[in-house]
Amino acid sequence: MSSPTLPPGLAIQKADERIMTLNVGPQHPGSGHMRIIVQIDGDYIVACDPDPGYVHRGEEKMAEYRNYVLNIPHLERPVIHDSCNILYPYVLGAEELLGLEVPERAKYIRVIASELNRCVYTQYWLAIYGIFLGHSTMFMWPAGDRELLIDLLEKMTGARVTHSYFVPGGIRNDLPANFEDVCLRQVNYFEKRIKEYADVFYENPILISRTEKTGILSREKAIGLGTTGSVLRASGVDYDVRKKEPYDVYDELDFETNVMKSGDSYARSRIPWLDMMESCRIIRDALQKMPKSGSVRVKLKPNPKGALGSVYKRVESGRGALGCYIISDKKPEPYRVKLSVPSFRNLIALPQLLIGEKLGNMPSVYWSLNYWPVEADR
Amino acid sequence: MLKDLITPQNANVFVGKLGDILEKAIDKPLGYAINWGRIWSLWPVHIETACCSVEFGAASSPRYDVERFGIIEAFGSLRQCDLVVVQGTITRKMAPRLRLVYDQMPEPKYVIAMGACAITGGLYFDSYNVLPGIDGILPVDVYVPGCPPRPETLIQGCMLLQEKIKRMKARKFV
Amino acid sequence: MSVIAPNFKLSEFIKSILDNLFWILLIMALIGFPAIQLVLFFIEMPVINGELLTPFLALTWLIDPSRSLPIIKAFMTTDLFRVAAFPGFGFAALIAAGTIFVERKMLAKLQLRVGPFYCGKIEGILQLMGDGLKLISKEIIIPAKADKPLFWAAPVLFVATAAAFVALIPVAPGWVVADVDVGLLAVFAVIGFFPIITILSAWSANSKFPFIGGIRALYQMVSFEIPLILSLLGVVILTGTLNLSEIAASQSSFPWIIFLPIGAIVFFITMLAELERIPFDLPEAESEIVAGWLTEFSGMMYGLVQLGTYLKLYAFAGLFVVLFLGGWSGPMIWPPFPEEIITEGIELGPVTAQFPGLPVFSQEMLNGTVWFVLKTVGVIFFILLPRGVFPRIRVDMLLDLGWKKLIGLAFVNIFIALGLLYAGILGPGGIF
Amino acid sequence: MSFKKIRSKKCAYLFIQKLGFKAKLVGELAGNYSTVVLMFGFAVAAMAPALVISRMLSPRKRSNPVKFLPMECGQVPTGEGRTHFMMQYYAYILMFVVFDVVAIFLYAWGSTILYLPKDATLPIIGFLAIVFGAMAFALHQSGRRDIW
Amino acid sequence: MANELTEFVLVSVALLGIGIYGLSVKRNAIRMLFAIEIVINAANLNMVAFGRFLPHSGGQTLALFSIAIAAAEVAVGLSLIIVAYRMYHNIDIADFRSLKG
Amino acid sequence: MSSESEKETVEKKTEDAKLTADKVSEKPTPAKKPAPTKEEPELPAFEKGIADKIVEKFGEKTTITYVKPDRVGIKVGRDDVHEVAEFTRDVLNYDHVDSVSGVDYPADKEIEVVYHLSSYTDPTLSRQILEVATRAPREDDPIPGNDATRLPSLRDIFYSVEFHEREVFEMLGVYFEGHPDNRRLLLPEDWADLPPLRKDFRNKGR
Amino acid sequence: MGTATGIIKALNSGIKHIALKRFTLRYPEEKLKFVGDGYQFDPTTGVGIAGLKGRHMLFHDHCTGCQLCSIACEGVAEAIGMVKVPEEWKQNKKSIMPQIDYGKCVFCGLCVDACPFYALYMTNDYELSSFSKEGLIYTPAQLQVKPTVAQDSEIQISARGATHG
Amino acid sequence: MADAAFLALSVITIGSAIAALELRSLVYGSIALMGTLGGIAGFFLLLDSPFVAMFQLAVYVGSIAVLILFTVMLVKRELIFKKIEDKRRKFVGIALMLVMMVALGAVILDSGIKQITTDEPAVDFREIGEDFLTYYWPALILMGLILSGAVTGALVLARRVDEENGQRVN
Ligand code: SF4
Ligand code: SF4
Ligand code: SF4
Repeated sequence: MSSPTLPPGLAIQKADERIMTLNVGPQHPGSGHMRIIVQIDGDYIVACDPDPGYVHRGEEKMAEYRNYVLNIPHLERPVIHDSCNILYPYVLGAEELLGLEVPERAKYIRVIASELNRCVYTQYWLAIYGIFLGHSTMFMWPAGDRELLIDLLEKMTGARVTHSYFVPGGIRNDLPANFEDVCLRQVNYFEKRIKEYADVFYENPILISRTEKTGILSREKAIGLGTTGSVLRASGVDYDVRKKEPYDVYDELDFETNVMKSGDSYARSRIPWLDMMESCRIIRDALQKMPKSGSVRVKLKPNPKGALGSVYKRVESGRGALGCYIISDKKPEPYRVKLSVPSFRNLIALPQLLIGEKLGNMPSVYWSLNYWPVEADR
Repeated sequence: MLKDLITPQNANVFVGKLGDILEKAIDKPLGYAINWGRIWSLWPVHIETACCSVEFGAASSPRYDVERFGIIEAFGSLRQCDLVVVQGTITRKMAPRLRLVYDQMPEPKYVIAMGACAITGGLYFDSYNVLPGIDGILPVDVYVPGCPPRPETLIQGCMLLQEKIKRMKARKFV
Repeated sequence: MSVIAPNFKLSEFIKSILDNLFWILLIMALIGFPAIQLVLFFIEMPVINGELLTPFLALTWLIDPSRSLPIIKAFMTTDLFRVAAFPGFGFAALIAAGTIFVERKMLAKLQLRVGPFYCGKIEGILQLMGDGLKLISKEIIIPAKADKPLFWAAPVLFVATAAAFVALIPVAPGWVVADVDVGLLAVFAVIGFFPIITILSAWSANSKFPFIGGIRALYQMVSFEIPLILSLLGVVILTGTLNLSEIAASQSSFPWIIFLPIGAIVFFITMLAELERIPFDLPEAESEIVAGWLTEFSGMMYGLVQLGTYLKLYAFAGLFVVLFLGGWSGPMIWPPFPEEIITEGIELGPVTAQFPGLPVFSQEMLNGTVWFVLKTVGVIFFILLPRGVFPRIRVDMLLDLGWKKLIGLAFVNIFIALGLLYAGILGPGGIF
Repeated sequence: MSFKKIRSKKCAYLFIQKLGFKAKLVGELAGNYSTVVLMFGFAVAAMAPALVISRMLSPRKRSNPVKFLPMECGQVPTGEGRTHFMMQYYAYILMFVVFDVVAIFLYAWGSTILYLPKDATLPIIGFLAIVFGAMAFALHQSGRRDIW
Repeated sequence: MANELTEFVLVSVALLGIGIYGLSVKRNAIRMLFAIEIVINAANLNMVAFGRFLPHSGGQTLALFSIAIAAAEVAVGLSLIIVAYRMYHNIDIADFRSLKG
Repeated sequence: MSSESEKETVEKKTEDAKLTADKVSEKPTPAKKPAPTKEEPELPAFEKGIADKIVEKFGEKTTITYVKPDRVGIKVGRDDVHEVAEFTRDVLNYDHVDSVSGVDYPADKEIEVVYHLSSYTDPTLSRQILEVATRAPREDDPIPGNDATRLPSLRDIFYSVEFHEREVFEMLGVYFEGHPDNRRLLLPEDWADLPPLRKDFRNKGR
Repeated sequence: MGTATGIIKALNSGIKHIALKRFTLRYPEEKLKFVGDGYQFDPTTGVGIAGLKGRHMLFHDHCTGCQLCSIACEGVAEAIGMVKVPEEWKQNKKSIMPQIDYGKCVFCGLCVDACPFYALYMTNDYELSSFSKEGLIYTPAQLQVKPTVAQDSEIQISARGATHG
Repeated sequence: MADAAFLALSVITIGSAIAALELRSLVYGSIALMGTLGGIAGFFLLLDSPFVAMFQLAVYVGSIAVLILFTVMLVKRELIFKKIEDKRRKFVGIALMLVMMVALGAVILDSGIKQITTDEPAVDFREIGEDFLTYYWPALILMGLILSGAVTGALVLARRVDEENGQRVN
C-alpha cells in the first residue's frame, strides 16, 4: 500500500501558488451529505480529504438505551431506502442472542423484501449517479421505475421506505392477499424497464468514455483496502456474502454473482445494474418456492433479555457486506451495537482513487463507490 | 383666489396625495403579480442534510414530479434559489453550514422543515449530536411531518407554502 | 407561529387594475396628448402617401383606423421596427420563450413525467412568466469583493451580444435587421465576444467556482470556434458569397445539407458546444463546479443570462437553417390574400370602416417566415433532444473532440465542396 | 483582371442573384452595419432597466455580512477567489489565436473561388499543407500535461 | 469630413504617438504589448485608408497580412512573457534584463 | 484481570448458543439440497484448527474466547496485537478488516477494541470471521490523544483500518500509535465533551 | 463507428420514450388507492396495518388509558403524551387518552402493536403539513376523526408503459 | 452621419488607447485595448473594407484580446493592480510623443495627401482573396510559414520545465 504518487508531469513548483482548494460540499450538487476537500492543480486533483460526519447522529450510542425491539426503527434510519437490508444483520444477531427460530415462510418473505429493497436502493443510487454525470434522464427513469417496487413494498409493509418490517422472530405482518400476482407483474415490468437502460446509459458512448479507465482500483488494492460489494466485485474479486455465507434461504435460491475485471468507474457502475437483474430472478424464484401459508412470526415476550455473549452477523446489502456486532450482557438492552457499514468501508478508497484524476471525474468516481453518506456517518 | 390656492405648500400636498394614490393603485396589482410569480417558481436549494433527501428525490421523480408546481430541483447555486427544504436531521456539524446557506440566499426566501427530525429532532431527541428541531436556527414557514414524509405530504406542504406566499406582502416599499 | 394575513382576492385585483386604468387615462388626457402634440410640432415628420405628416393629420389618422394604416406601414419600414420587433429582438425573444417552455415540456415527456402543469391553468404555459416575475422581484446579491462594474455589465452585455447575433439572421426575403455583405464573417466576429464576456464576468465575481467555470467556458467556446468556422467554408465555396440572405436565396431548389452533410453535422456539434448545452455544458456542470460561471449571479442577472442563452440558441438555430436548410425557401403554403382585400380592404360589420391596403406583409414574406420558423423549431428540437439522452462530457474529451475529430471532418467537408465544384456538379456551368 | 472579366461575362451560375453592392462614397457601406450596433444598443437599453426595476422591486437586507461572501458550498470561503489558476490546456488557446487567423483567412479564398481559374487553388493547398504540419505538431504538443 | 484621407492619417498618427509613448515609458511587459498592438493598428489603419482612397486592393490585402502577423506575434510574445513570469514571478521588464546574463 | 471469569461464562454461554444455533440451522433444510451445508459438522474442527494455530504460535499471549461455526474469537494483550495481526495476515491469510469496534468496560477500567478480520483471497476462509480483541487501559478523565489509553495501530498491516481507527479514536478516545492521521472524523470540529461512546457519557434524559 | 451507432441508439431510445405514457400521479387531483388488490387497508373502518404511514386513529370506546402506547413510544420518539379528556366523555376511568405530536412521531407503528385493547390504529391520512408546530399536535378529539377515503389511483401496466389510473 | 460616426470613433479609439496604457488595473486595460481595436474596426468599416473590419474584430477582439486577458489573469493579483513604469522617463516619453505627433502631423498636412479624395467605388472584398491567390501567393506561403513558426515557437516556449524536487508538501 504505497502512498499514492502524483501523475507524471504534475510535480508542483510552488504549492501555495498554483494549488486551489475547493470545498465540495456540504451544499453542493455533487457531494451528497458530506464534504470532500479537494486541491486541484489546474484540472488535476492533487489531494483529497473526505470529511464525513454531517449526518452523524449517534445511532450506536442510542441503541444502548433501547431494547431489542425498540431499536428497530432506529437502526434502519441510516439507509432508509435499503431499510430491510440494514436491519437484516441486526435481526439475525438478535435472533441468535434471544434464541429465536424463524418460520420458513418468514424467511422467504424476508428474502423477497430484502431483494426488493436492494433494487430500490440501487435504482436510487443510479438516479443520483445520473445527476452526478449531468444526465437528468438518468435521474428520472430509475427514480420513476423504482416506484414500482416501492409500491410493492408499500403493499407488503405499509410504508414507502422505512418499513420496520423485520423483527426478531420473523416479520411484522403477512403478505396481503393476491400479492404474488401483483409482485410478479410489476417485477417483470421492472426488469423489462431496466433492460432498456442499456441504450441510454450503459451503452451510451459518451458515458462509457467518461467513466471507462477512470478511478481504477486494482484487485490487490481493492482487497487491501477492504472494500466490499460492487466496488470489490468490479475489481475482479468474486465475493458475495449471499453466496459465501448464505443466510436465511439464500442457499436454496438460484442466482449468480456478477464480477468484472477492469475495476474502473464504469465497472463499478455497471455491477449494481446487473445485480438488479439477479435480484429480479431471486424474487421470482423465491415467490415460487415460498410456502404458501404458515406463520410468519414467533411471539416475543415483552422486553426480552439477550443471552450473554456477542455475535457478528453479516449480510449482503445493496452496497456490500453489512455486518452487525452485538454484545449482550443479559439485559433487555444490548450492551453495544456496532454496525459495520459498507459505505464506511468503501470511503477509504476515495482519496486513493481521486488523486491524479481530473476534476471532471470527481463526481462519477465518488458516487461509483456506492457510497451513502448517511450510512457511513450513522 | 386661485392664486391663493397655488402655493408651494399646496403643490407639495397635491403631489404627495398623487403619490399616495399612485402607490396604492400600483401596489396591489404589482404585489399580486409578484406574489403570483413567486408562487409558481419556487426553486429549492440543493442541500441534503439527512435521509429525508431520499423522499425529496422521490418527489421530483416522474411519479410525483414537483415540477408541475414549478419547483425545479436541479439548481446548483444557492444564489438562484428561494426555498430551503431542510431534509431531515440537523446535526451539530451541519447546523452552522445550514445557517450560512440560508444567509447567503437572496431575499425573499422560505424554509420548509421536512421530517420529524427537522421539526423536533424526532427519533434523535436524545442524541448527543442532533439539534432538537431547526426553529432555533431558521425561521420555518411550513412543517411537513413524517419520517420520512411521503412525497404527497411534501407536495401538500409546498401547496401550503404557496398559500402562505399568496397572503404575504410582496414588498416593503416601492 | 406565523401570522397569516387575509387572503388576497381576485376581485380586488381586478378592481385595482380598473383604478389604474382610470388614472392612466386621466394622466394621458392631461399630460400625454399635449406632450405628443408638442413633439409632433417640433420634429421633422416623414412624408406618407404623398402627404407630410403634420400633427393634425396624425390626429385624424389616429381617429380613422383606415387612415392609420399608412403610418403603421411607414413605421414598419424603419430600422427601429426591425430592431425592436419583427426580425429583431421581439421575435427572437418570443421564440426564445417558446423554446424554454418546449424544452421543459419535452424533457418532461421524455422522462415520463408531466413538467410544468399548474401555472397558467393550461399545461403550465405561463410558467415562464412566473419565473420571470419571480426573478425580477428577487434580490440581487453582489459579492463583497466583486468587481462591481464588470459584474453588473456582464449579463446585459451578454444579452446585447446575443441580440447583435440575432440581427444578422435573415428571416424572410428582405427581412433582416442588418443585411451585411460579409454576414458570415460578422457572425464569427460576434461569436468572438461571448468568451470575453464569460471570462470577464467569471473573473469579476471573485469566487472560485465561477472562475473555474469561466475558464472552462473560454476553452470550450474558443476550441469549437475553429471547427465552426471551417465547417461553414464548404457552403461559402459553393455559393461564392458571404451574405446570409444570398446564401439562403441560393438554396431555392435544394438545401446544402444534401451535398454537405458532414459540414452540417460538424456545425451542429460545434453549435451545441458554443451554446453550452448538454453534452457540452461543462461551464455550468453543477455536480462539479456548482453552476460554473453563473454561480454568483442572482435574481434578474441570472434571468438575463438565461434570456441571452436562449436568444443565442435561436440565433444559432436560425443560422443552421439559413446555411444548410434553405432558410425561408419552401413551397407556398400561405393562402393568397383575396383580391378584394388587396384592392378594397376589409369592411368591418356594424361600424363601417374600410381598411384599404390591409395586408401589412406580403404573401411571400409570410410564407417565408412560416417556413423559417418551422425549420428553426425543428432544429431547436434537435438541439434540445440531447439534453435528455446524453451525460456531460469531460474537458479533455471535449478539447480532443474539437481539435482532432471535428477539424478533420471540417476539412473533409471542404474537400467535398471543392470536389463538387471542380467536378462540375455544382457551380458555374454545373449540372444543377 | 480576371475577377472583373468574369463579372462582366454574366455568370452562368444562377445561384447568385447579385454581387456585392459597391459603395461609391466613402463610408456608404457602413450604414448596413449600423443596425447591428443599433440592435446591440437596443438590447442594452431594454435590459438595463430590467436590472434597475429588479433592484427597485426586490427586498433587500444588507444586515448580514455573511451574505456577501463568495459562495462556497456552505463553507466560509478560504483563500483568494481569483487565484493564479490555470488549467492544463493553455496550449489550446495559443493554437486558437493562430488557427483562428488561418480559418478566417480561408474565407478570403473560399468566397472568391468561383471567379478564379482552377490553378489558383495551388497556393492555398501549399498554405494548408504548411499549416497542417504546424497543427499536427501543436496537437502533439498540446497533449502534454505540462503546458499551461 | 470623413471623406478625406487626412483625417484617417491623423488619427493613425495620434495612435502611433500613443503607442510610442507607451513603449518608451511602460516597463510592464503586458503594457508594452498593448503599446505594440496600438502601433500595429495605426499602421493597419493607414494601409486601409490609402487603399480606399487610391482605389487599390493592395491596401486591404496588406492589412490582412499584417493582422495575421500580429496574431502570431502576440502568441509568441505572451509565451515569452509567461516564461519570464514563471522564472522571475514578475512582469517588470527591468527584471527580465538579467535574462541576458 | 477480572475478565477471566467472565470469559469462561461467555464460553459456556456461547456453547449453549451454538447448540441452539445448530438445531436452528438443521431444521429448515430437511432433504431439499444437501450440497452446500453438508460439511457443517466438520466446520467447527476447521475453526478449531485456526484457533489452534494461533495458540501454537503465541501460546500464553493469546486466549481463545470462543469457537463457533464460522467465527473464532481470540484475545490478545496490547503489546502483542501487532504481532498477532501480522501472523494472521501472513500465515492465516486474513487480508482485510471488516470492522473495528471499540467497547467500553468501565467496570474493568478497560476499553476493548475488537477487530473483525476476514479474507477475500482464501476461498476456505470465505465464511470465516476472526475476532481479535485487545484492551487498553481506560482513564476516567480522558484527554483524547494525551493519556494512557493507547494501542498500537494496525494500519501498516491492514490498510483498511485507517478510517475505522480514526472513528474509534474520536468515539472512545483510544489513541493509535503509528497511525498517520489521528484526526477527528465524524464529530463536529468543536466537540469538547467526553468521547461519546464511553459508558459514562450519558445521552440527554437517559 | 461504434460511437456513432451508440449515439444514434441513444437518441432513438430517447425519442421512443416521448411516445410512452406518462407515469405521473397527479397528486392533488388523484390519490393513491390503498384499497383492494393487495393493499392492507380496511376502507370501512378507515384503518390499516401497523406499518401504514398515516396518522393514527383512536377509538375512544376502546381506550382504557393504560398508557402502554405512551411507554412504547418513549423508546422511539416520545411522541405520545397522555392528556386529560373531559370527564363527561366517560370513556375510561382515568379519563386520560393519548395525544400525538406529529412533529415527533416517526410513524413506526410500535404504539399500535403495543396497544392491548385495539384502540389505536394507523390510517392512510398523510396530509398533515402545517404552518405551525402547534398544528401538528393532535388531541384525542382530533384523533378520533375517521379519515375520508376518496382515493382511487394505482399503478397499471400496459403496452405503452406504466401509468396511474 | 458618417462624420458623426467618424468623430465618435476617433474619440473612442484614441481615448481607449490612452486608457489601455494608463488604467491601473490590467484587466480594465485589456478591455480598453479591446475598445481601441474595435474602434479601428469601425474605421475599417467607414473605409468600406468590411472584410478587413470583420477580420479585425474576429481576430483581434475575438482571439488576441482573449489571449491577453487570459495571460493577465495568469499573473498574480498584486501585479494586476500595480503600475510598473519609469517615473523619470514619463515626461521624456510624453515629450517624444508630442514632438512626433506634431512633426508627423505637420508633414502630413503639408504634403499632397490632402488633395486625395475619391469617387471611385470601393474595392470588393473578393479581390483580396484573388490577390492572395494570384499576385501575392508567395506572401501567402510566407504567412503560412510565419504562423506555423509562431505556433511552434509559442508552444515550445510555454512548456514548463519540471523541477525534480517539486513534490508537494501536504
Ligand atoms: S425524519 Fe426520519 S427520514 Fe427524515 S431525516 Fe429524520 S430520521 Fe431520516
Ligand atoms: S390507546 Fe391503547 S395503549 Fe394507549 S392508552 Fe389507550 S388503550 Fe392504552
Ligand atoms: S407511531 Fe411510533 S413514533 Fe408514532 S406515536 Fe406510535 S410509537 Fe410513537
